[in-house]
Amino acid sequence: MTGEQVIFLIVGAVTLIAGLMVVTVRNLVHAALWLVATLFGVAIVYTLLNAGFLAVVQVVVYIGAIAILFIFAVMLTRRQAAETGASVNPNWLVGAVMSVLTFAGLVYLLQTWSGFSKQAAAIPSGFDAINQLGNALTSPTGYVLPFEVASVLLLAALVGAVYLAFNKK
Amino acid sequence: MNEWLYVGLFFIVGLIIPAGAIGAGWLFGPKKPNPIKQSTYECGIEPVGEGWVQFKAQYYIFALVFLVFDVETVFLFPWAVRLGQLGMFAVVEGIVFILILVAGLVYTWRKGMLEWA
Amino acid sequence: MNFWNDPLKVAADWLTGIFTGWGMPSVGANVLVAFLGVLMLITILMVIDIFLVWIERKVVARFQDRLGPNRVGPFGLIQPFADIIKLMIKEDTTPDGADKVVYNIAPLLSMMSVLILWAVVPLAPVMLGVDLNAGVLFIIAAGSIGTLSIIMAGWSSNNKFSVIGAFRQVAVMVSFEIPMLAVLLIPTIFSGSMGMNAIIQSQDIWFIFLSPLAALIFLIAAIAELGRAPFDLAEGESELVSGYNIEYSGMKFGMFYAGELLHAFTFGGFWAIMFFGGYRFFGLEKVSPFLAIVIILFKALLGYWVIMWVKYTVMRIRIDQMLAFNWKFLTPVAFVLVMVTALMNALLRGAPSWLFITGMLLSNVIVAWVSMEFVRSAARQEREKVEGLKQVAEAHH
Amino acid sequence: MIPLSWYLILAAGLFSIGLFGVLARRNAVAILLGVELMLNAVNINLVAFWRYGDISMMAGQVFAIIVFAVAAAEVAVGLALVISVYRRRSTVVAEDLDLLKW
Repeated sequence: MTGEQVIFLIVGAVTLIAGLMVVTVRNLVHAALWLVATLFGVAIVYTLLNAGFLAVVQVVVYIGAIAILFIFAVMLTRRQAAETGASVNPNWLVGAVMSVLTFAGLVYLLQTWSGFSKQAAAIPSGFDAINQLGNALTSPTGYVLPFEVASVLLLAALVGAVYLAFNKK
Repeated sequence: MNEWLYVGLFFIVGLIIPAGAIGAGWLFGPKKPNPIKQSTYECGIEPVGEGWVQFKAQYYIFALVFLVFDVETVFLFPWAVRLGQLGMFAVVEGIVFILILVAGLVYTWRKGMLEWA
Repeated sequence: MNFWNDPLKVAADWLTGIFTGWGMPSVGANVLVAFLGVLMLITILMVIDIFLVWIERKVVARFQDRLGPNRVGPFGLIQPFADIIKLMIKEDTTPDGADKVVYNIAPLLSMMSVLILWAVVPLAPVMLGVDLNAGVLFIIAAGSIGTLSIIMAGWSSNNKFSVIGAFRQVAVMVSFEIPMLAVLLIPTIFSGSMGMNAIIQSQDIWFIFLSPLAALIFLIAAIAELGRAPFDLAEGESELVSGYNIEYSGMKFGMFYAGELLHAFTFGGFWAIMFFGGYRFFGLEKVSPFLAIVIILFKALLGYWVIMWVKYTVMRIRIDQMLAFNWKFLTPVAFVLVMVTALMNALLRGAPSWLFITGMLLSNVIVAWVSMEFVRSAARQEREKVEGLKQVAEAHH
Repeated sequence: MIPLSWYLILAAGLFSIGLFGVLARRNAVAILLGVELMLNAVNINLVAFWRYGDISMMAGQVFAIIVFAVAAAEVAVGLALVISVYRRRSTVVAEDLDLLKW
């Protein structure tokens, strides 16, 4: 077992445990903080996949913005500090069975695929992922349209969210 | 060897050293708790009600606008890296992107959401 | 290669030799050497941090026409050590009803978010730290962790003031991250890379001469990010009795305090890297890495001094003024500047360097002037409105 | 080195955990947290396929970036909906929002 594999196993286990805590913890601020731990684990997985830029973006966008928005929303939608009532609905058992089945089904489907235990090719020397990404996002033959549409999507989200949440009547 | 390994070392050492300092403080400091010392500090007045107050909706608006701008500005970095090798097309593309972004800011501004009301 | 020209490599080779001599696998030895290097750097940073306390107190004393610490040791140099001993032997209290785990993790994260910034700081041409190709964004990522630590500290303390302080601070920090991100695009555009070392290497002309407005916006955003005066309303001694860290005592408070000082110094360093050529100074950095380190630390101290100068000169402003200043002035100006810079960069490509500098400088001046005109007309309208109200009020009397 | 299967299993696990959160939690904010986990699982897959496929094809990374944008938009609108509902009915429990059932 190589060092990289050990790191992956530790990080993967921590990520999954933190993910479980997100969906089971009662206190929602704690759930949001566990979400931060999960997302950080995912960022480390990106670095293992040699996608450093995405790892940094993951921290900036998810931990720096989305997690904070979640904590703000929790603070805003709460009467008492203590949560009242059950944290899961009566159908939680069905949900658990469904998700276990989903996991089993996904793994079964994947392991029938021939490329399942593929090994990564070495990265060619001088390969600059950010440069390539910039090229892909800006060249007319690349992904210009998704790039611009993403900006429109975010504009729509901003307008919609501002209108929805804070329409003064 | 992955360069991120070194960054990971910084994370680990960056946690160990402050933890050591705090541990030393815990070791040398006195530990004589009493109820008054442990009540929350509100300038000497008895704390009233809960500590976890419900807070102003305005904070959420700023976090919301920030989220959208954050994501979009991060997208601009690969564009900025490539800009030196690209022609006018890419520049115009980036400017269109930023203008769409600024349109959101203008909307929020005109709706009066940027006021601390 | 001798010690004078590349001390880090010589030391690393020497240590690796020793460790492999003990029968360690070479990968393990490399990791161990890297670990020791990081440990050394962070220890040195903590020592610098201790002296920053002294520098800060001396400088503020000069600004306020006082002497500052001068009793313990020559020039009061031993004073910070006395402070540390005091912090260490203080009782570490935890308020009732605090969320213990989160409460204890927050100061660690706060300090860590500052220390990891030094992973990407190039100290000399041969001491690059980690030359990440996403170095610029790494600053923002570390800042996100700092923001999170403030929320954690404020929320877990079970205190109204700390919650209000934390949320104010976070609202301010995230708001000013936008203009900071936007102006960080400008060195990226000029150098065609997000790596710190590439940015320094491409500064044959310091970027401050190409884009002084960007440097100014970066400084303002950095001060807000640090939560220092005039943007220190989270601490607001008179209203919030120190804000998010109110319930912390002893060494945990010390971590927040030391983190803030080191953070300011670090941002002085980043200001130097982005706009003042980092470790470069008329080729002196090529003489020896030691000289390069002295240069970058000196520049960082200069940046730190500017931040202190602002802190002790300008008074605190209200949160609404501050957020309005950010969203209605700084952010639009920063984005307009990015657009203009991208356009000018494309237009002036291949032009002689004097033309490039003049063009960039001129576009900066024009952007600054136009935005000041906007502010002036907005202020005029505001004043007329107030005057009109006054006249109405007088007519009533 | 790490085979592709490990990443895929990690992603599948994270996706299932997110699915459980979406199906089982009562609080609407917690449901959105579950959706975040699912989106992250998708992103791990996208980046893993980029790394293990043709590395000069940036589609995987571009898709991952678009997913970031979609996640941000989803959180912005989703939480705004939750807050809007909270202001009208002062509840964030998903089951209580059953006006459309009648």
